[in-house]
Amino acid sequence: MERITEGDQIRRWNDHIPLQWKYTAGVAGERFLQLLKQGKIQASVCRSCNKTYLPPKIFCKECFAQLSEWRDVPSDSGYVYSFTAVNGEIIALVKFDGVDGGLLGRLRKGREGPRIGIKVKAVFRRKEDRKGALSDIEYFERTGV
Amino acid sequence: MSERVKFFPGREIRSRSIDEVLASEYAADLKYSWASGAAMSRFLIELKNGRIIARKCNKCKRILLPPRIFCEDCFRETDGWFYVKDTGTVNTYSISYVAADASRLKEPLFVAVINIEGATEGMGFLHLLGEVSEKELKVGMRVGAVWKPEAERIGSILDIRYFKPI
Amino acid sequence: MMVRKVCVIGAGLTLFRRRMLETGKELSFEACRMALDSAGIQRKEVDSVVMGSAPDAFDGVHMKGEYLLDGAGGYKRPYSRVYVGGATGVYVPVSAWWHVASGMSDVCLAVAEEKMSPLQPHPQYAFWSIFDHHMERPLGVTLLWIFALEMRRYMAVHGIKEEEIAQVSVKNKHNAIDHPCAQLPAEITVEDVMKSEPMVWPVKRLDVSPPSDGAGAVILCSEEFAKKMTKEPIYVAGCGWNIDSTYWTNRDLYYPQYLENAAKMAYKQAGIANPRKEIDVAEVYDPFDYKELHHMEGLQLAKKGEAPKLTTAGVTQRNGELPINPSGGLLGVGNPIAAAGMMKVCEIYFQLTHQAGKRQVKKEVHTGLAQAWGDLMQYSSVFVMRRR
Amino acid sequence: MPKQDVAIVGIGASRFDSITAGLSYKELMFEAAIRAYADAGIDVRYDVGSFICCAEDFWEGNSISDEYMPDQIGAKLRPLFTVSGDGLLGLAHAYMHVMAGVSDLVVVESHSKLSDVASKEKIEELGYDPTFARLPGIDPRYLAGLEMRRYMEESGSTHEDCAAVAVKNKRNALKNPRGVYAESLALGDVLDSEEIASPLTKGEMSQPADGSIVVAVASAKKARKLSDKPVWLSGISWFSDAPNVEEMDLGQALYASNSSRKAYSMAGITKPATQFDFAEIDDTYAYKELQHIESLGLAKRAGKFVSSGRANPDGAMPVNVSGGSLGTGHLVEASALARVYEAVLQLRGEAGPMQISSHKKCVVQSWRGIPTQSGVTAVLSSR
Repeated sequence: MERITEGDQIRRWNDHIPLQWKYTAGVAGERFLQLLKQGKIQASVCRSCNKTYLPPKIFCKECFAQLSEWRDVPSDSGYVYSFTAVNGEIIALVKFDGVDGGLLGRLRKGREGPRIGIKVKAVFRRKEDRKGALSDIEYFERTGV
Repeated sequence: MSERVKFFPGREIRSRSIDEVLASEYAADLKYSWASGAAMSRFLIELKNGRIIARKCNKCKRILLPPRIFCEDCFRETDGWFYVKDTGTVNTYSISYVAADASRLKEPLFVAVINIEGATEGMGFLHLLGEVSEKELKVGMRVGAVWKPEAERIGSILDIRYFKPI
Repeated sequence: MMVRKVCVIGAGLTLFRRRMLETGKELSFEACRMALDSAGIQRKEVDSVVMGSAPDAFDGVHMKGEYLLDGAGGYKRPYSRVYVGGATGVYVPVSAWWHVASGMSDVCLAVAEEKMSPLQPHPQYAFWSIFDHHMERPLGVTLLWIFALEMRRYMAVHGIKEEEIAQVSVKNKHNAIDHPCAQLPAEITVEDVMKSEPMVWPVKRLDVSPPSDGAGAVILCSEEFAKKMTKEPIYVAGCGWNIDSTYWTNRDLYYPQYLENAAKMAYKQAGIANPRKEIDVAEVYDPFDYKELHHMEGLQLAKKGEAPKLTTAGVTQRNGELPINPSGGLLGVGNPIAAAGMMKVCEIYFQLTHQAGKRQVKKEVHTGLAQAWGDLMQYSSVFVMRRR
Repeated sequence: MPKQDVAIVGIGASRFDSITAGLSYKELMFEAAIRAYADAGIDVRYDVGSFICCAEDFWEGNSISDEYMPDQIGAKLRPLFTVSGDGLLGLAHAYMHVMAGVSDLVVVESHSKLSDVASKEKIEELGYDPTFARLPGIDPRYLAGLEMRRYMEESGSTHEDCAAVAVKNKRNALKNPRGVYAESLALGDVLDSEEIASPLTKGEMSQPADGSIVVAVASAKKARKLSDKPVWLSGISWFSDAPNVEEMDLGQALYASNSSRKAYSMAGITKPATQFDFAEIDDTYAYKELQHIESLGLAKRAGKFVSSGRANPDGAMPVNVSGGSLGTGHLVEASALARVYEAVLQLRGEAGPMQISSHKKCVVQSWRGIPTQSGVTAVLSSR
């Protein structure tokens, strides 16, 4: 049986695969991001399944209908579904009342530590700094108590 | 498509309107360090020595190149090492005017599958051809390895600079 | 053991284009929705979903099958992605076939997607990383090289001329004029192909199909279910697949033995003894023009080296005795890798159900075949459908 | 009596290690394959009608990585395909191949050569939706942190309960020759280890390993001819929930509850908590084992269940006697087939120092890892 028995006979081949992509956001994503740039959050709605999608979809994942109805999601109606401290920041999955789905973002540290369920609002970047990307929401912060 | 269908979804983004839609750019430089294993480690070491080595299977009597520790036909371990020559014949060839990213090359590259002498008939590997003109190229022509100087060899398939007609 | 008969009851296809706004999820959704509409069923009737897509490097998402799943209709379903390189598109319905034949599902949605355009600077770049990291990548290898090497070998062994091969491109791009999803339909001549820009000799610009974005889908189901939906179900008659050694430089590239094996597997299941007589129409994988000829031979639709002669004689034209690629093939309709094979499966379904409109072949068709090819010149999948 | 249509008739595993520097991935696969074929007593070049590999391109470092699979498992010029999924999904396809008459003998292979991959976290990041869920500069395992916290909130399991899983599995692995990460730890060692994505600590995360597993699957008729100890695959099913992080139910493993429902119904399992003798299930992260125990119906309050010792090898429902991924290493797509391998050894009574006394029937379950909600459940039994 052929096996390497001496350490200096072992070889490795080192190489890399440099890859670059340019992603479009899609029909629903394009519309969502253009609105986000204006400081608005919109979700798409499937009436027959009573589903509201955020980030929005052009299709209902349940009944597979094409969706064309949209609704505003107030940017101060969020709550923390879960959060984690990672790389010195707090990342939260923020959900909104009556919406399936939610948005991922950074949670600004307050005086008290975060908890599941606390109410939060989206804080947008200055208009001139927005790029039409999820990062146009600079962070979420706690509203009231 | 079906004649019953009149509408076909999909919105083309034309070159002139490419900046009208949002797009995010992302780069990933994925790094790997592949263990060469028993067969390829020895092969690379021998390339550095200026030699090409193969494995033989005592059951089907084939001399396998590139070398592997298994015979894929007999499905058993191969039995030993076997030096083959650094000459061969062109099994097939082509002339490349484009690089891997589809950009045009300044000078075309000549590439060929070379059946190596000493290995079982039809066994060989892909490599470049040099010191040859387009007109001379033909299937079946004999070629030999042009090695890099010993000091420049690192244990790589590129320790052979290219194959040239002999 | 219960091995059930399986039918195809619907098909859908998006446009094939170089660059699209839709995400891969959205393209998949569009194709699935069209297939469901075509079958006249709802997503809730689908028991399982098979997705097919080729390398993750195109879409630019790791585990892209998982990413695509809601668009592909896989939410809250048994869902899986299969991939066999370029052969994937025809492999997806093969996989759906065994979902139904085994009794695991009654209705299975098979969808194939490829979004090649995200990869910069060119989708071709992904192909560098399909090659062996020790032996081939250091040489700066491109996919075009190995096609050119295979084409050259095929020409050398049989004494075939570039002009004979170019006829395939002329025929397929012409056929594609009647395909509403086609990306590169054209009226060209053999001379145009010969004069087009050399890429990797003997491969020239017009010998090659274009990179593309797109998706396609078909619905497979049990015979019982199909009979509820339609009076004339189309049956899956045979499925075959086969892989050759990865050591492609150890094989003689002039003939695809793996395809012969895959075809024989499918023909055995379909009870086809003489494919040349019994197959009425075929969609043969044609990412390059010579591949159509190469594959006709592997499929036993032509003897070794005989496919160019059949092409010259007009046998493979839409009104010919054995129409090959009436859709326009990859050369005319476009080549979003996995979706391209699915386009072929859709075309055979439309031909067998007389829905192909201007593309409908002249002869009466009962049995049709779709084939795709992939990996390092080593894989083929074959899907045979039949009208009762 | 459970269904006896399809059985596992041979298993083989390569060595497992954090680095297998002397072997290429092909050689690792070959090592597992020759052992499996010897175990099954078959000549792969004549007897096997279908081959299935389970792999993902970026873990392999090869685009269209299926092209590199055939030679070293005996599949040259044979029907082989690759499923983008874990080894248990490969087993589900093998089941269908037998039932659809593709072949009466099918081979499934899956492997990990993670020591070849130098950009693991970058690859994990690439798994996320490029527009909405890739967070530059943030460890891609953020999702595991989100999920663990949500799971603890909803289930009442404590961080100590999660850490107890890591302690148990690493201890179990001490008896396993494949126990790459076997250790005798205290709860505090796990809780005080580096925090990766709070509350998740490094000690609660399975660490990468290399290894290949090959499994031979046969029809009932063929199985009885080949083997005195066939292991029946009496139920198997797979299921995917939401692929978008934003829509995921992070509190429970719906893929596990849904796939197990179908697998159990195929196998005639109505009371999983009492009908199984043991379980080999996904424990990529310690809290995942708890979540899976609950979703598979093995216990209602998994935290207490594990902390009180009921999941120990001598407990009421031993879970991951092999040491799981926490003890034997995470083999990416092959982790699930490693669970199958260990379960088959137990069911045959060949688990050596790991052998438990009751070993007739078990559940094996997989999860595809972040950022997915996809998994497979199978029921295996020795009679």
